[in-house]
Amino acid sequence: MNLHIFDIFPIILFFISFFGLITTNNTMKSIVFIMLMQTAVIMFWVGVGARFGAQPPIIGDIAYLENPDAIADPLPQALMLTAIIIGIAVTAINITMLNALFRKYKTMNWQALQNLSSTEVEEDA
Amino acid sequence: MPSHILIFFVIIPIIIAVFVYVFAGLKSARLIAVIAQSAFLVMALFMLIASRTNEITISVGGYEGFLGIILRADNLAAIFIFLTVFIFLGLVIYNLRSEYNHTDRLYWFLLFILEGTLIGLFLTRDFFNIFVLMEVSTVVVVILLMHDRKRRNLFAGMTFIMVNIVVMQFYLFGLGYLYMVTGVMDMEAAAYVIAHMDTTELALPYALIMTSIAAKCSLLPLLTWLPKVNALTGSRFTIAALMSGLHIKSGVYLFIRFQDVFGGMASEFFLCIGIITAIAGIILALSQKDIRLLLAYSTVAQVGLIIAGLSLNDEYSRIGSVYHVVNHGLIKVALFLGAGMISYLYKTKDITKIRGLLRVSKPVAIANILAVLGITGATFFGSSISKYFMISGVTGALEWVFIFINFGTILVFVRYSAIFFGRPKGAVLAPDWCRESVVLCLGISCFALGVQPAINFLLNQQVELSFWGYLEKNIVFVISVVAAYLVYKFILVKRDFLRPLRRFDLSFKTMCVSIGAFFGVLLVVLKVG
Amino acid sequence: MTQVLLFFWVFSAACIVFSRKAYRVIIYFGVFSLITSVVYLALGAPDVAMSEAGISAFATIFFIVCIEQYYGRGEGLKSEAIASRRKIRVTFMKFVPAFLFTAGLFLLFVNSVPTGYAFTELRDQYLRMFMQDVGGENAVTAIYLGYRVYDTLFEALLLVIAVVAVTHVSWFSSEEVPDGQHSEIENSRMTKFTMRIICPIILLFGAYLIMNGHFTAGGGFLGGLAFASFFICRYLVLGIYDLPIKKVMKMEELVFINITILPIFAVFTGVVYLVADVTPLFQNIYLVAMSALVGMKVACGFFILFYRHIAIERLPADIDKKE
Amino acid sequence: MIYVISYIVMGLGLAFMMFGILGIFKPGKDFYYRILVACKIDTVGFLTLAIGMALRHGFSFFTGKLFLIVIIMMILNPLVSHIMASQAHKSGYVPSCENEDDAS
Repeated sequence: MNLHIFDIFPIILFFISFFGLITTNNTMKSIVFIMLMQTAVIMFWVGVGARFGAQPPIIGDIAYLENPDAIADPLPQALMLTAIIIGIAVTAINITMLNALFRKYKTMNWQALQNLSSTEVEEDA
Repeated sequence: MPSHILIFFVIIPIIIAVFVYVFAGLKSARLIAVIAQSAFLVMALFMLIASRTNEITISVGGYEGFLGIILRADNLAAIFIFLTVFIFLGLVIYNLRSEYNHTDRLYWFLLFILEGTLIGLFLTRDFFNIFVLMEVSTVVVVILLMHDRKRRNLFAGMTFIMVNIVVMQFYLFGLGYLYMVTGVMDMEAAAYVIAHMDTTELALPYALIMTSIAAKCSLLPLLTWLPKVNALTGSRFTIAALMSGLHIKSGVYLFIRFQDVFGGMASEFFLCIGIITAIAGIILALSQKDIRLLLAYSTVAQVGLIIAGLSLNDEYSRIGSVYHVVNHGLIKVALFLGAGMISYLYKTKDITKIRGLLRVSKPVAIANILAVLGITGATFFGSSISKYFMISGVTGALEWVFIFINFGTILVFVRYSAIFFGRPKGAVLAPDWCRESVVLCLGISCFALGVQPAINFLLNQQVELSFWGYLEKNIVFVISVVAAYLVYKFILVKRDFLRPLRRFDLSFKTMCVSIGAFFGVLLVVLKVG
Repeated sequence: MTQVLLFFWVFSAACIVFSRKAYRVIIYFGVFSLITSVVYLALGAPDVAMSEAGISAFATIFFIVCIEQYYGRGEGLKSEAIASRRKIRVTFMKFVPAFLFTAGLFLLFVNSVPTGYAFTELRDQYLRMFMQDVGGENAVTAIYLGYRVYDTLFEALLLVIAVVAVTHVSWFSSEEVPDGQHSEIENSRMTKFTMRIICPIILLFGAYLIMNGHFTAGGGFLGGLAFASFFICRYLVLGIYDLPIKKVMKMEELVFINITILPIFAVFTGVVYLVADVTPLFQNIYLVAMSALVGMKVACGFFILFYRHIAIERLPADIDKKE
Repeated sequence: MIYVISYIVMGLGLAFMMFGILGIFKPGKDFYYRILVACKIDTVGFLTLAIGMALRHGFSFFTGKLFLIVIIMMILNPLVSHIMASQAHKSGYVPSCENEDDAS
């Protein structure tokens, strides 16, 4: 076991939200938990970048020459900007779908939604 | 061929998409799109030829080293791109004469966007770029699946997209560890670093990444999402064909790439998983009545077979598996488009009610027969050769397992072939010549892939069939067909004992549990072995 | 210090997961994302921190709109409380296997974490090269708009598709709110007066972020969010509705085409790279133009997403029945 | 000298915040009371803290930014509290102490 302090908290959050995903009955909560999972992963990435130093990578020439090792890795940050935007876009789609489902079936329970929609499929066929 | 052309392989479909979207009022817009797509096919062919001698590489923006994103087209990527462009050309022509209104504009737009995304997925060698492209393709596929406003199944679509997001979080987490350990984002560089490294270090990133890729291939714990999505009410058969024929192949492609990067860790595990998935897929396919579900579960079985073949660590098996991906892609698209025509003609999707296709429409029936013969591995067809190579790498009991899986496939399609014979009940409609020709072309192309020059050309390797081995394989095939017919006639028709499996389905929570279980088991296997 | 913040971060997340009521989830979510962005800042990622802060505001709005239907605007709170109290004992036993499963996975995960052995060559290379290669002083923006602009292209594409998807998947097929439905929004005179002062400042802030994105934290995405919130404030507080959604969508597509074309000519063909040694002016023009395009794109996209949720998803169900 | 003053001012801000938080959790009070106290944390506490920071830092670009933030906070924070309280009033929330007054 060889854990950095920045690792352990994202891992805990990842599994807490995983626990939430496998226990909750509420669809909206599932969407929130997926967002939590994303945040955990993003935090992990940012932590990987900040392992050797946590100075923001916004530099002029002089600042870099003074102490290059204290600056955080810019690559994970740039990647995580993309990941955050992807996350919010997908969440918006999910929430819209859930809204439509709620309009139709008047429930947010996973099991009830599954039963209702499967009976509808049978009628269709 | 200049290497800058690789970027245009991604840009051209997007430009076509925007063109179709903007000029939707033009009547000839779709015709122009088809012509552009044909030209694009020629371009893909040129790239396939060019990639035979040396791989084409470009760093986007021309940055040195591994600073930018690197696109590479080797032979494997070129094969996949050619397959993609070919299948999309077929789909576009298939849709050419359907009615065209405001919402259909969106459909065409998304179709071409999906093409660009998939080509980008095959070209890129950057780990994070793969993540972005997989998310985009997932979202596009979801909208395409629920395109029909009136009859769509929102619940299944939502489950599909949410499971995919959860799985992608596993991928991103694994990528974080991979970046932490190797310090690069490029596949070739990562493979180089990994080759000089202790495997126990890599167990965690490998398990996380492979969990997501196994879910993308719809391997065992998650095998329900693909059929469920294919059988959505309100989704079109073209999209089902796309999902089964091509979208799932992107998962297989990534599987090949990542196994290369990691040097084939845990291949025994994936061999077992592949075989179990194949058997489970066959059993579930036998239990279905819906024509789409039957074909989709058959896809699950075939993908399991491909994954098993890729995990054998044998050169010939690998060639056979890659070739089987091409074969299966074409066959499945032909079968699904044929099934779409059939369900349009008969106005039903119940396979027990469709009879006498040979009397109704000759071209559709011929195309379907060609495709069925292709997927079962009949002599002279492409997939017989791919299956021959796949089996040539195994010996002993494992060979019998592969033969048994092929027997199961034959059993499924013996059941499916019942639709050709008998008399049609009730009125049927007249088919559309445009669609008929596409289906027929796809059926013939399944046959054409069995010709020796086609194999040598596609795989860029001089493969040789041993006459006696091939003969033996064909004798086994004939025996299996006879046995399958007997089993079907005397056991399956009499008693429908697979009926309880027909409603087999996993809820979202169960899927999450199975993702976790797959990850845990893989990690334990890696740590122990 | 960072460790303490991280501890509170996990604690607030645990509050989200273990709270029973859905509306509490949203309130805890706000707290959670606040702490998240502070931690990002502490870890040396100001761009990510600002994005998270902007994003969490929008996410909270989405969740509130969703849950508002669930509670029927005030009712249903009590019934849910009673139901949840009754269920506590039954569900507790159900949690035990799930908890054991998750704990097992967690232990397995923690046991096989690789020893933190990272190469920092790529980081050093980026920090050394980006001022000549791409320009600007912010390495994150340089990577986002220069080295990995190919990713940014697909990200913009995803946002376009998300807008299309939200419009397409929604229960309501119409894209515009029917006339007379905007009147629900009413605010006190004080609110309106203050927002009239604040709105231009928001606009100014957005412009600052876009223009200065390659020198300090910020950039196209955050500037776009600020622009979007300007239009949202106008719609929500002042009740001005002069941006028909169809026009915004068309504009978004146009901007997306520009986002595709600009890098093709600037980066894909290597123009920026070739010009790099000659003049940094071109680099700065490219960066600002790209930031502005991304900002416009994000502003359009988020305005539509927000507008769909706040105005259309909340309509009474019988206004536009499609099934 | 200026450092000592700045620390005293910042400590004062923290004290305001602490009292505010104690006030929020004071039992037996209704929503409007809590809104009032919460508003106090944001405005008074933050303001004092910001002034302390400005003093600590001296006159520079950073202080200008801080000044801008203080102005915006001064405008926005009371507004937010106002909106919350007025919406609570509009949606028909009746404070519990009013009922007690009626009873006595």
